[in-house]
Amino acid sequence: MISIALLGVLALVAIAPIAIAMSGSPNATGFVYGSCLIVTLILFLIALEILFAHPAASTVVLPLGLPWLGAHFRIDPLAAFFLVVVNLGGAAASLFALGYGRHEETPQRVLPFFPVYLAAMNLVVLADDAFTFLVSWEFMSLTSWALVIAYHRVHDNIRAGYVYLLMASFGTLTLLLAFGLLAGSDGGYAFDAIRNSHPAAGTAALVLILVLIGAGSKAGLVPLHAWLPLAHPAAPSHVSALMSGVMTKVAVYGFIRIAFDLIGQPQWWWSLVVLGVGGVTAVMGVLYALMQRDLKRVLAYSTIENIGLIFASLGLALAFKAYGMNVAAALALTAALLHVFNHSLFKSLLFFGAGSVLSATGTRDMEQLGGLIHKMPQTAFVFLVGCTAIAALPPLNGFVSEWLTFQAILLSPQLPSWGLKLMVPAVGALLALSAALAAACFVRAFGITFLGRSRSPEAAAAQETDTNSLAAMYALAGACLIAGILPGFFIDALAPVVQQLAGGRMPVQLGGEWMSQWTSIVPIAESRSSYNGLLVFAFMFIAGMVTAFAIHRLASDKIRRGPAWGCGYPDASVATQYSASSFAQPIRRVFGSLVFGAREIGTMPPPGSIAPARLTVRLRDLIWDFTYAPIASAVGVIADRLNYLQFLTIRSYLSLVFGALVILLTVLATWP
Amino acid sequence: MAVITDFALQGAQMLLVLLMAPLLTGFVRKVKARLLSRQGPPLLQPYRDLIRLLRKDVVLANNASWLFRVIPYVVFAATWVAASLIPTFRSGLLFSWTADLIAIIAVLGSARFFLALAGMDAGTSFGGIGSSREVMIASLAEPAMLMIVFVIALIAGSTQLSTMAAFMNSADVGLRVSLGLALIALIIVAVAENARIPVDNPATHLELTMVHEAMVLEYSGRHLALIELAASLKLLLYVSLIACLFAPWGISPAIAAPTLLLIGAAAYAGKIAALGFLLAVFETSIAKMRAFRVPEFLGAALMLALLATLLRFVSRSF
Amino acid sequence: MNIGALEGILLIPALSAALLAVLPGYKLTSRLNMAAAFLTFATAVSLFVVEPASGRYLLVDDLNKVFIVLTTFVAFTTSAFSASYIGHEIDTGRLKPSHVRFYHAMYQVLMFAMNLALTANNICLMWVAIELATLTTVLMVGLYRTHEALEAAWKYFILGSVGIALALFGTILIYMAAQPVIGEGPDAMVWTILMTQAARFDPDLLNVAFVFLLLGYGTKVGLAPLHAWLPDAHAEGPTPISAVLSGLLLNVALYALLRFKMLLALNPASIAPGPLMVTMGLISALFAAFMLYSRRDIKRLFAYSSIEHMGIIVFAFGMGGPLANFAGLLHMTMHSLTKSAIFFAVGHIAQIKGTQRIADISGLTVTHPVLGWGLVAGVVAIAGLPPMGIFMSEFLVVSSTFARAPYLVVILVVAILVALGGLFLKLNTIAFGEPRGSTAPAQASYVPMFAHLAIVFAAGIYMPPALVAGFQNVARLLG
Amino acid sequence: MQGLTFDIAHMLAGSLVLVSFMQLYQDRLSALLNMFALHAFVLAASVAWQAYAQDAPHLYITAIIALFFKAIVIPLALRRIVIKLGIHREIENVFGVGLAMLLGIGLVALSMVVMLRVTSGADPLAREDLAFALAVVLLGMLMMVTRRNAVSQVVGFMSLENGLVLAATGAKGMPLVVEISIAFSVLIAFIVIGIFLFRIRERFDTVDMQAMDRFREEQR
Repeated sequence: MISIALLGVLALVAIAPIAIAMSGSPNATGFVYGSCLIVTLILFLIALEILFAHPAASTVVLPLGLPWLGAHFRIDPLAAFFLVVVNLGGAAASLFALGYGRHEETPQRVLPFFPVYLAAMNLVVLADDAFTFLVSWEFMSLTSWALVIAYHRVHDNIRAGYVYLLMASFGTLTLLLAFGLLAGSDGGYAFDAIRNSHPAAGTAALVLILVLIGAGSKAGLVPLHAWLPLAHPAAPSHVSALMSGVMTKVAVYGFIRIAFDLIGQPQWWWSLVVLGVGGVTAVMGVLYALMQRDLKRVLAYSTIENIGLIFASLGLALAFKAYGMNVAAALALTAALLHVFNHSLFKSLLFFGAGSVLSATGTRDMEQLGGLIHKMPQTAFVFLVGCTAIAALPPLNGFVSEWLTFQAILLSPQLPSWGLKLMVPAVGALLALSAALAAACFVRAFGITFLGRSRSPEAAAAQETDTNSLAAMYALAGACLIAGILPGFFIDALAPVVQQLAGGRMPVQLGGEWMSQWTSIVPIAESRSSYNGLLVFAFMFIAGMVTAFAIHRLASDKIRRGPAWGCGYPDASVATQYSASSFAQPIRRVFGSLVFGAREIGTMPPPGSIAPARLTVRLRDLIWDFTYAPIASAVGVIADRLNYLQFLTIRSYLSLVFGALVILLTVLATWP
Repeated sequence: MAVITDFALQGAQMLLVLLMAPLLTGFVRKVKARLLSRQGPPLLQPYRDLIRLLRKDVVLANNASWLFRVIPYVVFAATWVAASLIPTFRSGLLFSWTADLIAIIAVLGSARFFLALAGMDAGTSFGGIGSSREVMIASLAEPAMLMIVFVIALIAGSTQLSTMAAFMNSADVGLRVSLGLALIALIIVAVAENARIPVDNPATHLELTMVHEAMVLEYSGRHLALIELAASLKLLLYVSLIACLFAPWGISPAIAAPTLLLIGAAAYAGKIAALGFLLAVFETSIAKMRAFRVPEFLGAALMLALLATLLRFVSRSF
Repeated sequence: MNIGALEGILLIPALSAALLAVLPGYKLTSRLNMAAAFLTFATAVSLFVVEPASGRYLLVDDLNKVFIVLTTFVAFTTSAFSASYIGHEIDTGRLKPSHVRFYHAMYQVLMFAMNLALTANNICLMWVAIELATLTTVLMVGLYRTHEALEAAWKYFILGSVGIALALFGTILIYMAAQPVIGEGPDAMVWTILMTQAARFDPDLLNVAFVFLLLGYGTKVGLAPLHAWLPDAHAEGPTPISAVLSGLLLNVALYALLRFKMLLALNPASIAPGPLMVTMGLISALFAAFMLYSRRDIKRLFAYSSIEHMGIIVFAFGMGGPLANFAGLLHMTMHSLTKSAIFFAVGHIAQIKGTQRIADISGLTVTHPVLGWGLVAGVVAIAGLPPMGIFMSEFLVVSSTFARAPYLVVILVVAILVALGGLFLKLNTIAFGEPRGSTAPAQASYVPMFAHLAIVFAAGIYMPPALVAGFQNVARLLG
Repeated sequence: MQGLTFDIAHMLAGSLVLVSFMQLYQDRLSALLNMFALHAFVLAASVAWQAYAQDAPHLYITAIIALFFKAIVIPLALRRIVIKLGIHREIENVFGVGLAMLLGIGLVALSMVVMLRVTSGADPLAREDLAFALAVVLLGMLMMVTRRNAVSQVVGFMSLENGLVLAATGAKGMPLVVEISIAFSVLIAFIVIGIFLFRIRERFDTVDMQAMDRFREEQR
């Protein structure tokens, strides 16, 4: 099994040189994405097979990497699950790119890196020793960096790539320190060795903090998220989908692997940190998303929000695990993993949609879009499905994982520690807030982009996207629906993973007699809480159909077209529509001054003057201003100060040498 | 046989809420008119309106898309399903486990999601106003509602409405500060969710003040009828939710004799009437607030609910 | 004495130097230069096959075998690069044939000096050899006779001479320490004998000696604050010499330091040389990392990055321990290969664009894809990103020392990160963005550059067990 | 070795340090050159004495080199340059002579402390000699960094190197001393030629170091 998986990865790597060789030829795009599609599908099936037939963890050691250690690879249920996520996303992206990739003007800057990027993400999940893990991890960053700067003539993209690469290396170095602590000076880098060496409490805590920083900076936890909204939109859309939908999940994998698997038994207060960070990240992310006017940037920020949700659930799982409440831990962990899966589905879908819009209209600026539902009805439909899913609305899949998270939160009274008892509901409030805001955010995203009237000639002239892209998007939309109405199936599939990490599992969902429990999910007990996506969907569907039928049959079914009523004001210009920023204005008023230091300066012309009234809004990214800007300026200042040393006279250089000599001699003279 | 009766009861519940919703709306209107010492429309006026609307043709804005025509059915179906999942006269109905309270709120959320989209479809400025204000209100009301659910669920140890109702009916509830706070918060949320004064005025078309009406401004004919019906269903839903959670007396248990069912039905009607009357009184006694006071109003609800979740530790039953 | 491989690696350069000094015509001489370099390399490799016995003046052990082979190999590839480079310089008239003759002769002298320094079994001989190497490079740095070149050469010369003097004083002190134990005469300068007796030397004398040696040879290694000559010498000399300086001469000086470190390590009463090296290494790494940001000259940029890496290497050896030493050796090897590859690329870039100003070079991956992406690959490697070899060594350095000295390692990590930022800040404008400057097709020899990069890449993924065994053995020697 | 020889060696070495001080004290180039000649002469004497004391004849060569090359040739050459440049009157001290002397004393003290920690295992002459040599080296460097003028820097470097030779000859039976002294003479020749070169080619209109540092990155 694992050898086949590695062969698949090898095949992906092998595509790159062929792509370089074929660069310039028109069939390169088709070849690369086609073969990527095939290979990722194979890997996806392998991973599924392992997950369901779940054989015991299979390992293999190749004579690569660290010479005396070799490269360890291992597939256990956890790895298998994330392989599923990675390769499903990869396959979808490849399929989408089969159509989308034809719009590239410089394909040779994308094609060689795309398969290697996929391979790197697979390797991170497969790796079973610190070195292989970190090599793949950083290689993943490197290849995605190359993809981010594919459109390198736009200066912003270069800057985005720069920030991204710096943050990624920062994360890798932090993880490196973490492994340095885990492995010790004599270098027991294999994960087995790390598992068996039980670190002291203090060490373990430090490791957890380092990992939270390292993996968090990759996943986009506030305040380490700064690179994400820059880098994800800059890349080609199918790559953005991979980065947002899949790579952040690989980062989550890194956190889970170390925090739940390698460190050993957690301490309860760790969860305070993780919970807090997760909750804040969720709310901040979605608030930022609401303020953006760049469609892909909205999606990137909403990724941050979902990552926050995932980490909050992981924090809960840590808390329960710390107190040995395995079933509760299993519930929280299932919620997290299910959301990992769901988010990878609908976020890829949404980025594909954004990509189609981008290639159809040539802009990502929502203020230039509008009315696309008439021009690209199918894209609009799948995008709507994605929005409904990510807004956590039943009967789609986003709601299921969110619901499970809430169920886990409701178990918090059983926690012995008072800090957690009080903290968890507050985090719950944050998550509820972020969920509601997410709904608002995607009403805005879909409404401004697809509904209303076209705000620019480009939008008016848009065409429906190609079949390959549509196929990819329909596939993902279908997956969203299935995961939404048959969640029990997925929860049971996650059972081995959860068993491995939390030492417990949720009750079996499928089965039970046909009516009462069938297809409904029951976290703890039926009297406590249950949800049946299928029936909710069926009820709404039937009710809607029956009403429609009845009304059309018994009452009128006639349609007349006319100008919009609008209280009798005819809106001549499309500019009178609500714009993206005006739509966000009420929420900006509520949260803006607190989070963004928002300033609204309205200038009213004096009566009689014909000057236009202006409203200018200033938003500051406080996190950037107070975290990153100071660091950057500090580096600049130090560099300038030290740079004087470049321009000294020889005599001053000699005096430096002399000074060093005298100092060292003094040290010797005063040596005990 | 039991299954048959179960089905029958579930169906009865669905029809009951569907039929009672306009009545409640009419009742509230009537009471308000009386309190303002007006004659007011007859009780059954809402039914007449609905039927009239259903007969009329639909006039669609030129720019309206297919989505605009689908949404009324989605909204109505979602609200109806949600409403029929609230125990009214009998708890533990056949499908009661289909969705717990959190899911019911989420189903309402999806109804609102689509309604807000509908507001933006025609591409008029009013639709935009309505939708943006609606989502702003929702972004505070939904978390508040969820926190209320948390309070009660943390106390009752369940989010299943039947179980919660049973618990609230049992002796070991006692009087708790948290529950009091939760009730106040729930009322605030209910007022906001149903676009009642002081958050919104269902009877106005003054463009600066309207929220819900602005969203549905472009609807006409059967579509409008469905949306109106959905609105009154929602009102009924919240009223019966309050009734079921905070006045669960008389709700007949899962396995019960017909007499108990009758008692339950009677009690339900009583409760609805009482609450409707209170609502009318409340609405007549205060004025509509500015749109940007609403966040503070709802924020208060959110804070109350959060406070309640924290207080529940200190406030053991006494 | 009979001529073995050991003498070969000294004689071949010496003889060819004499020959090249008289032969005219750069085509012939450059070929001959390559041939000689290759011959030396082949001879050096043969050292692994049959290890000749260490004589009284020359010695071979695992430690310097690694250095010798690395040196001769990079010398060979560099000679291949310099063939095409010098050709271009002649065509553009920056160099006259007479210069070239002198250049080739000096090149071989340099090889001779470095090999001698690496194989000398006598601390004084080693000193002489290193100083010879320094003086030759001084002359070559001044080759272009421009203001800047002469200034750089002069700076290098003065600072180098002071370094020479300090190193000599240290050497004398070592002799003074050894003399009472071993007795008068040359014996007290022979490495092999010194090592056996080191435990009985006078510790305080050793300490003072080490301070002087650290500063003397540290000047050659380019440790801050003794580094001042390095950036200018790299920037102003011919690019092949920059490659040799960064790739080899620094290593040779480092080799001398390591020898003396081993000597001190054998004497328990003397101070541990580790802390001194660690301190200077950290200072160099951090300082050089920050210096990258305000560079305007592309060759100076990479010269400073050499200082940074030397800092890392010295830190690794200073920390000691099998893993850290292994990492140090690996890092040194990888840095030599990568940095010389980068200088190969930079040399051609500067020739094409006709300038070394970073501001005048842009969008290289568009106009010259091979060179551009080659440079990108080189910078990726030098910045310590996988899958290149330097990532492995940095991984080992950091992870193996963090548990021992957390704070120091945090400083090191900061330095690495800052350096990465600086390098990519410059790379972004050089390799990407709208193309600027000449788009003339490059007549360049890519083979040496990509050969180096290929090795670095391969080492990052797979290292042959024989090599590993050798390194581990040396690491154990270094203690 | 008996007392007298010891004392003489000691005296010569000490006087070398003294001359270094006198160099520090000078503020005229010509006078400085004279002082340096004296410095080299004293060195020659002490080397010769060592040669006699250790009866190591090859050291006489070193002595002769020191005497002939350093005490006569180099000073004359430098004098010519100085005259040519017309800078024989000036010395640009970085800071006052007094402070320089103070620093010098500090350095001598430092070298004593460092060297006298050395256990008496090494024979006393070596110890004393080393201490003096170190002092001379440090003073030479001090001179290099406290003078702005290339010529005086050369002088400083040469006195530093005299210290080395002193140490080398002090080390009993040290091989290659002669070669080293020759090598250094070559080195110094290089430096002097360098100065000539800069002068003759008129690349630098003065030998003031700062003038040589005009060519900075920023100007490119």
